[in-house]
Amino acid sequence: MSAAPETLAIRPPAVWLRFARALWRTATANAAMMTGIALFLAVVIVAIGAPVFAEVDPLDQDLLARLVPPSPGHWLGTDAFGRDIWARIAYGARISLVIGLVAVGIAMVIGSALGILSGYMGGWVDQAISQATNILLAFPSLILGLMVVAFLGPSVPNLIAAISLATIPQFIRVSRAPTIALRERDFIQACRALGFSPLRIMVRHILPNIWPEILVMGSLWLATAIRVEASLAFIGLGVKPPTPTWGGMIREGFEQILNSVYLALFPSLAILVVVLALNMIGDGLRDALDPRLKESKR
Amino acid sequence: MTDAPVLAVRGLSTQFRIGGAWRAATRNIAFDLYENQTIALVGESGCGKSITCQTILGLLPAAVARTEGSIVYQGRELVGLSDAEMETVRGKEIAMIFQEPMTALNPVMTVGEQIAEAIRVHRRCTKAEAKAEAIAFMDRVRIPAAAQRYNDYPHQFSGGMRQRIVIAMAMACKPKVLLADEPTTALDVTIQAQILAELRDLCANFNMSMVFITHSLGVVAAIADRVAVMYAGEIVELASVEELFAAPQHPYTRALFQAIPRVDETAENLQAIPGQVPPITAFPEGCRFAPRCPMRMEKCAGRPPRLAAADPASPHAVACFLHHDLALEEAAE
Amino acid sequence: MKLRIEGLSIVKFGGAALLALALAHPASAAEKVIRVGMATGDIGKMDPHVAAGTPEKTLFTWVFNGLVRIRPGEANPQFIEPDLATSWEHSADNLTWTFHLRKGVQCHGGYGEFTADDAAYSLMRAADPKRSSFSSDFKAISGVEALDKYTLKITYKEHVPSVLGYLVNIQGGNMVCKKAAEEMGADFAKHPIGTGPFMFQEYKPQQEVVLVANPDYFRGKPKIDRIEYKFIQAIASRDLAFEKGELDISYGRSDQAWYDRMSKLKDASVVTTEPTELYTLHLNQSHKPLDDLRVRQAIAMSIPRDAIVKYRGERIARAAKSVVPQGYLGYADTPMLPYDPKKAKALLKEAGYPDGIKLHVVQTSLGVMRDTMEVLQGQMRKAGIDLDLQIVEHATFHADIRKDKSDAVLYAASRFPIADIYLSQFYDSASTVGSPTAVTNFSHCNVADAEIRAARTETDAEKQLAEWKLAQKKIIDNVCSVPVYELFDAWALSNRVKLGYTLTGAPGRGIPLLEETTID
Amino acid sequence: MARYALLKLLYAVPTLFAVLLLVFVLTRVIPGDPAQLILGDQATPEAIAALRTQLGLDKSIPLQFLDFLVGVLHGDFGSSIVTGQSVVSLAAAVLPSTLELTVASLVVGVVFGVPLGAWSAMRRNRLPDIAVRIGSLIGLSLPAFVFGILLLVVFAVQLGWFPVIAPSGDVSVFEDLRALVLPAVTLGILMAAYITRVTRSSMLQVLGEDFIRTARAKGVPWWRVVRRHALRNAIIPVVTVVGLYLGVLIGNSVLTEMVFNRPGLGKLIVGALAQRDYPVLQGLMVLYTLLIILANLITDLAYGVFNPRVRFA
Repeated sequence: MSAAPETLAIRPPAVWLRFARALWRTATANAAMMTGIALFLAVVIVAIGAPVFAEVDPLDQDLLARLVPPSPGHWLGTDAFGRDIWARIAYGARISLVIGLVAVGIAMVIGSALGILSGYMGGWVDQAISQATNILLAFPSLILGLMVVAFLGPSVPNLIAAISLATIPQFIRVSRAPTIALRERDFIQACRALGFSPLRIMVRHILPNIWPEILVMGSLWLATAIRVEASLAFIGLGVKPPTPTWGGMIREGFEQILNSVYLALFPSLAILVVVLALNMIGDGLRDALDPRLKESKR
Repeated sequence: MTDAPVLAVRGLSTQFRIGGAWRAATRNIAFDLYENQTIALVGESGCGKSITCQTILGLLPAAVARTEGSIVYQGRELVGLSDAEMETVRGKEIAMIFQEPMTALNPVMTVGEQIAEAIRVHRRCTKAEAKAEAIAFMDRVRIPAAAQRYNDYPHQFSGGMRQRIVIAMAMACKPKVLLADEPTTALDVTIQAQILAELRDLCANFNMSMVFITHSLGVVAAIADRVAVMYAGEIVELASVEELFAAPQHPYTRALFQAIPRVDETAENLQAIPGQVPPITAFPEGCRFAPRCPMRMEKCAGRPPRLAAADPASPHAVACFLHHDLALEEAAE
Repeated sequence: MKLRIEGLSIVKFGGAALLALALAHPASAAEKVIRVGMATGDIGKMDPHVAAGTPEKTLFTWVFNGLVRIRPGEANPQFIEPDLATSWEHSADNLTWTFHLRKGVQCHGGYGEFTADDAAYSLMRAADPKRSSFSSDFKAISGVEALDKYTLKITYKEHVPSVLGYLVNIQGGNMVCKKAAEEMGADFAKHPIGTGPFMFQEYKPQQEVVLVANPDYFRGKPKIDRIEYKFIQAIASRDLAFEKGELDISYGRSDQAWYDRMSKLKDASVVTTEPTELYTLHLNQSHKPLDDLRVRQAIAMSIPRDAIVKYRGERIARAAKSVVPQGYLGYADTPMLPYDPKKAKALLKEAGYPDGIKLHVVQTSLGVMRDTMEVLQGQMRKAGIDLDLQIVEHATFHADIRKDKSDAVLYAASRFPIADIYLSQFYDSASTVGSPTAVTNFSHCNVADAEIRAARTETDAEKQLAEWKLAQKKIIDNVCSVPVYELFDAWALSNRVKLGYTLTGAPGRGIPLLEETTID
Repeated sequence: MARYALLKLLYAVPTLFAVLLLVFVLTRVIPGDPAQLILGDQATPEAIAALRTQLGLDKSIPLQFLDFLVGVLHGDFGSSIVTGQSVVSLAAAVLPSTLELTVASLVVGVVFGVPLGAWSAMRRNRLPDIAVRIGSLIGLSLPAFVFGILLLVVFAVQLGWFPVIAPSGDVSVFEDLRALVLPAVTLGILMAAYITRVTRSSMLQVLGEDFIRTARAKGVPWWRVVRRHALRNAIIPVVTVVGLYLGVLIGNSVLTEMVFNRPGLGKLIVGALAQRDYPVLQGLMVLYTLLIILANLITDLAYGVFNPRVRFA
C-alpha cells in the first residue's frame, strides 16, 4: 500500500518506456535533477570543447610564472610549472571523467551482478564469490594496482581495470546483503513458485529493488575513483605526463599545498561539481525508478 | 443506536501535492459512525478508502497532503490538531489495522515489545505491567503459547498470526473506534473468516465501532451494518447493508454487484465495467463515473451530483442524477 | 527534532573537550634536545658501510668518525683535517700511508678503546664487497695493517687520486668498532656503534631514532643531551612542525617557493648546502635515433639551462657547466651548445627527422627528479622533441634503467668531490649498464675511456688535470649526456640552534651536530 | 555464534593462502631489486650478487615460498631486508596506532554520520537535508590531505591545541589522545560522509515502510518512532557499509598517516613495497588480510545483532 494516491500507478507496456517517461517526468518536476543534469552537461561540454573554453595550451610551461594565484591572465592561477590551471582542469576533465565513469560503471555492473548472484544462489556460488571478494578486499588498492601493472602494463584502459578491480568488492557486498533479504520476501517466493527462471527473477525482480542502494554507492565511489588515479600514478599506473588529469593535479597539489593551495583546491572542486551533479541526477533517478519510496512523514 | 455518532465525518477532502499543484484525492466525504456499529467503505483500489482512513488518524505527510472538512470524534474536532495532540488520539481512541501483516510489523522488535509499546505510550505503567497486559491481549486474539512467543520476532510468525498481533496491538488501549484497512485481503480464505469473526467478537466485547475497508462485497455482508460505496474519491452511495444489497441504486454499485461472480480476491479490475478509474490528475468535471456509466445522461458531464436520499424519509443516499437532481453546490476544484 | 538536540550536545561536548585539551600544556624538558626532521618514511640499515641514502648518512654524521674529516661546515676536500688520526705520512710513490691514531678514544656502549686494530677492521670491512656498498672506492688497497695499537699502515696497488678523500667520515671512511661489529653481526645495522659525539639509543619504526650525547667523546662531552631524529615524509608536515617549533632543524625542498616561504619565518634561517646534486640527462647511444650525433646535439640545444635554473630557484640551483659538478677536483668549465630550439629543429631535419623525434623515457615518480623531467619535457617539446614519459615507481626505475629500457635517463648524483669518480662511474665504458662491471654509464659513452683511465693513475697533478679536462670536453662534444643543473640541499634551522661553526657545506649530506653545537 | 565465528575463520585460511601466494609471486615478478636499492647506485654487480645470495633471493621463487611457509609455520616471519628489524617487531610497533586511528575515525564517522544522515532523511529536500548532502559530498570529494593540512594549519599551528607530529616515546594517554584527534577527524570526515549518505538513503526507505505507519497509528510519538523503529532498521545496511569501509580504512589511510606523521600498517606496506622489502611485505599482508577478515567477521556478527532475521548457521 502506498500513501501516495494509488491512481498514480500507470503501467505503460514496456520497461524502457516506463523508464523514459518516469525520467522525463521526474526531470521536469525535479529542479534539483535538472540542475544536476545541467551541471553535468556543462562539465562534459567543457571537456569536449576544452580548446574553446581554455585558450591556453594546458601543456605550455611558463617557468617564470609558476604558482601564480588566480589573476586575470590565469583565472585559476598556474601550477608548479607555470601551466594554466583552468586549461588543465578543462582538458583534464576528458580523461578523469572517462576514468571515473567507466571504472565505476564497470565495477557497478560486474559487482552488483556478482553480488546478486551470490546472494540469490547461495551455496557454493556464494562461498566462491565471497572468498574471491575477501581476497580482493585484502589488497590495498595500491598493491592491487601494482598487480595490474605487472600483468598488463601501464595504460589508461589498464588503469580503469585496476580501479574497477579495487571497487568491485564494494558493489558485491552492497548488493549481496539486500538480495539475501529479498530472496525470502513473498513476491520473490511467488516468482519462484511461478517457475520464473533465476535469471529473470534476479534481473526483473531483485535488481529493481536494490538498485537505489547501488546507485548511491556508485555516486559515492566516483569521487574515489577519480582520486585513486592519482595514487596509482605513484606506482606507474597513472596517466602519462604531461597529460592533465584531476587526480594527477591533486597529487601535484599535495607537494605544493603550503606554497599554493589552488593546485589541490581547484581540481578537488571540479570533482565536487561532478559528484554533486551525479548525486542530484542519482537521487532524481531513484525517485523516478522507485515508486515505493515515499516522502518522509513530516 | 444512540443519538450522537462516535465519529462524524463531514465534507472531508484530502489533497495531494502533485507536480507543484494541490489535487483532491477525495472529495466531500461524509458519514457518521455510531457506537457498536460497523461501517464498510467499499470500492476499487485507488478510490480513496485508505486515504480517508489515514486522514482520520492524521497519518498522511503534511508536506504532500492536506485536509479540508471536519472529523469530529466524540465531540472533538480532529482536523487541525497538532501532531502531538493527535498522538493522544491515535491508538488510544482510534486505532488502525492494516492490509499487509507481513510488513506492518517492525522486523527488528519482538512482537511483545510492539504490543507493550502501544500500552506504554498511552498509559503510565511499568514494563512488567505492560508485558503482562500485552501477553493477555495476545491470548485474547488466540495466539498459542502467548507468553513464550512474547520475545519472538515477526518473521517467526505466519501471516494470520501476524495479523492477530496487529489486531492485539490495535486493541491494546481499548480504542473506541477501529479503522480496519482491508485486514483480511492478504490472508488465506480460511484465515480470513477467522479474523473477521475475531474482529466482530472484539467489537462486541469492547463496545467498539469500526470503519472497515474492503473491495469485497462478500466481506461487507459478513461484517458491516452500513456501507459507503466509493468511486474516484467520492462516496457514491451510502446505505444500510440490507438496503444496499436489496436495492443498489447507483450504476456503479450495480456494476459492482454484477461483477461479484467474476471477482476473486485478487482481481482488482472490474471487467464488467468498461474503461478504467481515472487518475487523480484527470478527474472529469461532472459525475466522475459518467465516462464509464452505461446510463450516462448529458447533464452528468456538467455538474457533479450530490450524495442525497432519493426519498427524503429514507437514509439510503446516492449521488446520481438518475435518482435526484441535487448537485454539489461548490464547483469541482 | 530529538536528533538535532543530540547533534548539538555532541558539538558542545566536542567543544568542551577541545577546550580541555587547549588548557593542558606539555611539560618543558630541562634537557637540551635538538629535533631534526628528515624527508623519509623510515630509516634503512644503520650500517655506515651499507646504507647510501641521505636519511642514513645524516645519522652517521653524528655517530661515526673517520680517520680524517673535512672541516665542519665545509664540503671541499681542501679542508681535510685530523679526526681519529692525529697525523699521517706517505711514501714518495704515494702507495704506502701511515696514520697515527688519537689515544684514549672510546667506542660507544663500553666496547672499549678505538685502536688501529679497529681502524684496520673497518677499512677491510668497507673494502669487502660482501659487506659494503662502497668496496669499489677501496679496490686499489692491497693491504691494511695495524703496526701497533695506535699506528695504521695502508698500502695501495696503484696511485689513487685522493687517498685522504676516501678516509673522511662519510660512506666507507666511517670507522666502526670491531668488537661491536663482530659481536652483533647483522644486528649492528640496528644498533650502530661508533666513536662520534652522539650514541644511538632507540629506534621507533616509521617515527624516529633517538641519540644521546656521548659523555666520553674525545673532543669533549656534547652540549646537547639528545637528538630526536624524526622521519617526516610529507614536506607540508615538516614545514608546519618546524613553523610550530616542534622541529629545530628540518630538511627542506629544493624549490624556490619553499625557500621564499620559509625565509619569511621569524627566528629561523634557511641554509643551502653543498655538495650539490648534478642533474644530467644521459642519452642512450645504443638506441636509435640517439646513435646520431646530430640528434644528440639537437637535444642539447633544446634545453634552456638558465630558464630551468630560474624555475627551480637561483638560491637553490645553479646551471651545470660540465659533466662533473663544480668544485670537484678536476672539474673544468666546458663550453656546451647554446640553447637554440630553431637550430635544434634544423639539426633534426638534417638527420632525417623533419617532424621531430619521440623518445621513450622511463622516469621515477620521485619528487624533484620527476619535476625536472617534466620541465625538460615541456621545454624540449618546443624543439620538436617529444618525451614519452613512463612514470614508474622508484624501485622499478632503478631496475629498468639498468636494463637499457630507457632512451634517456635523468639521473641526479653527488659523489666524493673528485672528477675521477663521476667520470668513471658515468662515462667509462667499463661502467656501462648491462656489463659485468656495470655502474651507472647509461649513455654507453666510450669516447673518453683513455683520458679517464690515464688520469686515474697519473701522479703528476698538472697532467692529471689536463686529462680530466680533455675527458670532459670529449664527453660534451660527443653529447653523451646533457648536464642540466646542480641542486643544493636546503635546510631550515631555528635560530635557537647554535651549530658552533659556519655552515656552507655538508659532505655527508646531513648537518653535522658536534660537541660545541647547542640550543637555547 | 561461536561456531559461526570459528567456521568463518576456518574459511579464511584458503583466503590467507591465496593472498600470500599472490603477494609472493607478484612482488617478485615486478621489476625492482632490493639488493640494488639497499646498496645504492655505486654498488658493484658483485656486491649486489653477494647480497642477493645472502638474502636468499637467488633461489627459485617456489623454493623461496617454501622457505617462507616453513618459517611461518614455525612462527618466524623473517626480518626486514632493508632495516634488519624483525617483521613481528615492526608489525607490533605499528599495529596499535593503526587500530587506534581506525577505531577513532570509525567513532567520529558514526557519531557524526548516523545522526546527520537520519536528520537529513527526516528533513528531506529541505534546507538541513540539502546542507547535509552537500556537506557530505564535499567530504567525499576533497582529498583527506587537504583537510588534514587545513586542520593542522588552524588547530595545530595557529591555535596550538594539537601537535603537528605525533609525540613519540612514553607520553601520557592524554597526550596520545590529543595527537589522535586531528588524524581521526581527517579520516572520520570521509567516513562520516559515507555513513551520512548510506544512513540517509536507508532511513528514507525505512520511513516509507508500513511498520512506521503502524507505529504512528498506535500513537507512538514521532521522535520515538524515529529512534525505536526507523533508526533501528535503518542502521542495518549502515553496518554493512561500515564493515566494508573498515578494511579500506586500515589499508588506505597512508596519506593521513603521512600528513600527521603517524606510524601505521598502510604506510609500512607501501614503504615495504617501494623498497621491495619482501619479508616485511609478506608478513604485513598476512596481518592485513587477517585484520580484514576479522573486520568482516565483526561486521557479520554485528549484522546479526542488529538484524534478528539473520541466523548464524
